[in-house]
Amino acid sequence: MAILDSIAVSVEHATGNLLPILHEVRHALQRLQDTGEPTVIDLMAIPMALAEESQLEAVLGPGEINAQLDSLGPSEICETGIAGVWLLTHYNADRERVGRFLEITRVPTILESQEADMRRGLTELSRRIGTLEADEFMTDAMNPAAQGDRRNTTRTVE
Amino acid sequence: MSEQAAVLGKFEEYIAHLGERAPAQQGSDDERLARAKQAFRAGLDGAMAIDLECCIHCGMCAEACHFYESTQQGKYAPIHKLAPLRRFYHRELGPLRWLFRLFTRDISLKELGEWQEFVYNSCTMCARCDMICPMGIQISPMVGVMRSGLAAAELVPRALAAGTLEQKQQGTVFGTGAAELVKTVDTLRQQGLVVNLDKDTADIMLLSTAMDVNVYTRSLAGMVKIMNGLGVDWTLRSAAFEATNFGMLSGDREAEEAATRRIIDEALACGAKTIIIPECGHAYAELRWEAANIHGQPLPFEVVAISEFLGRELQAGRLKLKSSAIKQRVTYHDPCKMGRLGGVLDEPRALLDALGVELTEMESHGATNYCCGGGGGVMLIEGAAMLRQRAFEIKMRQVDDTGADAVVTTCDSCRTTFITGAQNANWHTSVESLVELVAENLED
Amino acid sequence: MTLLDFARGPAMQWALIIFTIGIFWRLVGTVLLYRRRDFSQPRRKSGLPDGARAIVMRSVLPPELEHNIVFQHVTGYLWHIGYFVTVLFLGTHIPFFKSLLGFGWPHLPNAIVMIAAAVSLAVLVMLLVRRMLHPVLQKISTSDDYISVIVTILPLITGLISYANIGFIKETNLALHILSVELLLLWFPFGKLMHLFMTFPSRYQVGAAFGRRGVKA
Amino acid sequence: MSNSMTLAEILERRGVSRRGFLKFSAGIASLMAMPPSMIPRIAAALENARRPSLIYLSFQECTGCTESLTRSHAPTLEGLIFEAISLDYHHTLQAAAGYGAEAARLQAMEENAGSYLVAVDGSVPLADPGYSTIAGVSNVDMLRETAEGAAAIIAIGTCASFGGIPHANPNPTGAVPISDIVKDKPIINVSGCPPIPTVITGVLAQYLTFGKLPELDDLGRPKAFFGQTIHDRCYRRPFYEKGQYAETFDDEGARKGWCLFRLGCKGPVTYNACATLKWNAGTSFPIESGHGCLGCSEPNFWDKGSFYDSLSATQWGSPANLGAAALAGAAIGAGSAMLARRQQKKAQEKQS
Repeated sequence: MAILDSIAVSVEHATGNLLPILHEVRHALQRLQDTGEPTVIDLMAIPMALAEESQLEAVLGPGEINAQLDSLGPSEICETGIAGVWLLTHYNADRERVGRFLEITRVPTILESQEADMRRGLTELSRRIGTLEADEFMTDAMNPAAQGDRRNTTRTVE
Repeated sequence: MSEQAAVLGKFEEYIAHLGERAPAQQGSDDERLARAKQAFRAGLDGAMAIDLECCIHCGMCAEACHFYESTQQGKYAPIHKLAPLRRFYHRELGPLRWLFRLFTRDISLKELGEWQEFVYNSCTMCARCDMICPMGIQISPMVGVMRSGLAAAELVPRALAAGTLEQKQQGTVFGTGAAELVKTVDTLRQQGLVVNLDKDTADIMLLSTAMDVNVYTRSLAGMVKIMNGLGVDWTLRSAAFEATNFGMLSGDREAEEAATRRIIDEALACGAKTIIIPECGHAYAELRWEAANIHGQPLPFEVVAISEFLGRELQAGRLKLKSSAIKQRVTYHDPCKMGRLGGVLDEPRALLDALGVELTEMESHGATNYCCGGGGGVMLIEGAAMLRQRAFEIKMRQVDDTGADAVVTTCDSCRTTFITGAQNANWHTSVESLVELVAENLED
Repeated sequence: MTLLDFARGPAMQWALIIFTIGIFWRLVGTVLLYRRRDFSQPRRKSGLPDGARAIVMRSVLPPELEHNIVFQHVTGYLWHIGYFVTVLFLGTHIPFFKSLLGFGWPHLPNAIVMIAAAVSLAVLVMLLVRRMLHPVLQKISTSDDYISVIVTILPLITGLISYANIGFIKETNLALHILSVELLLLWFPFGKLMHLFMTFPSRYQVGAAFGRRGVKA
Repeated sequence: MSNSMTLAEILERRGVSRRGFLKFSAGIASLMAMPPSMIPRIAAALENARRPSLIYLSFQECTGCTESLTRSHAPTLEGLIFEAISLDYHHTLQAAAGYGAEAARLQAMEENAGSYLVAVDGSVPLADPGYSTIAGVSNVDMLRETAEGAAAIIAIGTCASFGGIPHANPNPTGAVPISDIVKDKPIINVSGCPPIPTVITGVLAQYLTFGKLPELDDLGRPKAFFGQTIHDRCYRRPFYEKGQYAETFDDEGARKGWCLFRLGCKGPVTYNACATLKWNAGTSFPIESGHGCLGCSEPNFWDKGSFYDSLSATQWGSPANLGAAALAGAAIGAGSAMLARRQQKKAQEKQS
């Protein structure tokens, strides 16, 4: 397949959609500061050449926060070099890109812990505490002498 | 100049009554229309067909026509003159005739009647429009076909119809037959000129016209004097001296061919090797370019206009002229049928140059010359008087622009139109005949 | 069979067939008509040099004739050149000629072609209005003149609309454009558009005829 | 999984967090080219959507659409969408075969009478029902029988939507699209050969999310995906506007990624979402990889001349007809000229 590779395809900045998007981001950022209203831009819906996508990331630049979400495949949620401008990229289990958004907000909604998850978290935590307490009861009963060095006991959870 | 004007006055009066002798109408309307169509069908040919096929009605031909330019009336646009012929062609001869017949209306006698004004009164067939048409359409020959159609339908202006009838029946023009010729020849002989009349054989057969015999006798005398001076073997033949061809002017093919055949037969009879045409435009167009076709084969003799002949004699060195004899500033008017349609452009100018004349050309001269307005028989149609005068105004402007005192030309019709035009407009530039000038300035 | 398929398929096929039949019918039917032989003594042996010269030089008139028709000449050539530049050098037209003739040629950038098209359209519309108002043109114009100019303008208008993507959706615009070209092809042999072919023999004839008599026409 | 459970319950059962559900809704919104602001609404709608049953019938097809369906990179399709919809019958994917499989289909039809979806892949031969049968039942009968209680029918691929390749000239099997047979049920045509995977799941997701049929264009295709042409959303469009075209597949223009109009691209007249959703998980689409669009989502795309003849090349027939036309024209012309000459000769004799 060497022949195909030899055809160097250079894709110029063709679509010209880069600048409009950056202007839209700036307006959104202004709105965020004025009214606090967040904005989400779906980058998948806007045709851009390969080179333009990388240039967009270069213009916004890397930021301080790079969060990784592992659910139904990995997702990267990172704040760009411009505070308040977040780049979210979702992948599915086969590491195929599923969604790519620019979110102009204080913190992307997906980062916040969700009600349902927290409720479930609550029940899960109380269950775990429960099991932990049950372990301590069993050891006290079986081996009263070991009560003293509780600190370094490693327990395997059945 | 005044003596000429007096004689011309008498002649004009003659022309005024010419119309009364026009033939009465014979055919029924249907016959006349059928004959017109027959004339169209016979007159049209492949070259005209291509011309009619590619007219895009851009109207530029009008911008070259002196009748439109002077009147600014759309109806005088040259291509408009061919409207009936074009419809006839598309209905009867064109390749898509079966289709065009559905969408193009037929021609009618009434319409041909209306077209008389366009193909006679307002058209001298001067072919200036042929020089401008972006499609290269030759409108003037097709106006000739239109005239042949109208003639076949007995729709010729009265004066031309009368002239044609007279020439067809008596073979004479303006009542000038052999007897009148002999009378003029005798007067010339009394002035000491040797006039060869009816020699059995001669190298050159000289032609004249009724106008020369009656009015411009000095032009005839000039030709005789020059011929004798050149010592050529020439003769006039009383049986066929008339160069004017009313059949060609009116479009009556039969009359045209009869008059031309008479001249050809006479030339063959006297074994002439050359026919010289006097100062007459349409005669040159007829005899130089059409006679052979009427004869049906190339003519055994050469046909030359007098100005052409003298130019050649001058260039051959046989004709010697006194130069600087004429002081006036002069401009030359090319008769359309000699210059644009005949190609006789250089010889007259060579003659004027030899006469040492200071010639300034008009803006439109030579092949793009403006017509004087009287050619093609229009001079004889009194209905066209206004049109002629308006067209003549353009010619006057052109001459005045050159600042010349005199206009030299070599055609009776032009000359007459200039004289009458000048009288009507009180214009003082004089008009001279080239032949008379040459005759008066021969080197002894 | 959408409108576009119809326009690109059978309509184009029949338009070209009728166009071809019509053109050869009319050309051959005219050229083979009876031609009169001229026995008179010509001043020039062959008509070729004068005829060929007239084909080109009739477009360049002597000043005394030209100064009356400068307007017609300028507008005439302006829109003709604009029209042919648009038809022959627009990038998307070349494949049409390539499929018809088997070969193509380089094209001009769209910006230039669009200017040519716009100028050509403006001049054509102006000349159509002039044809209705000018005293001479009113007198001599026939229905053929009006049909021919409308049939010539329509492809230009639909083409510009299709390029500018206004009006209908793209397929309908393109279909209307192709249909208007087919209308032009259908009308071509029956109207004055035949002057595309007839002008050259006609100019040749006037050049040869006048040349035969020793005059440059 | 019985049909009573809602999607949310299923997700919980699978241990997918709410955040994961938000990501899934974002993916669906992007998939259906919905405005991102719709994500919360989609999430809410998805949560309590009932699980529709889907019967997938494959008739005269090449299994390309099924391949495409399973390649869909929509969020964990295998895991989730199918969980969301109970794929009760797919004779390529299901383990059961023969009467067992048919029994499952009939059972699903009874249980969800009136509310199950029928997805059909492939055209139906009418010339002779025997051309394509499943378990002895001809396609046309099976389609009519299954369509009886269906809530809606999704025709997947150009074959089911418009007849596709089997329908192409000369159409030996008398193949017809589904819409020619089923007249009384709403039909969603998801055309394309094959359709973009995400478009199939997008339509399913839209039905799942909003519980009703998507807005359709005049050919019955969901406007969300077939509302615009490839040309409208093509990233090479600026080259088309400037008139910069690739003349061959490896010339300077092609290397520079110029417009492929002159190499036969049918983008301007083809409605599909390839230019935005792209193929192979957003990697590329035909034009981006250097080949013109074939117009595979349009009816009769196979019969519209060569894929490499540009739109302006037109199908004007062959030089032979034009040659014949020229000869015919010339012959008639010559004939008319001869007739005219004879008339003229007669007129000239009478004249002189």
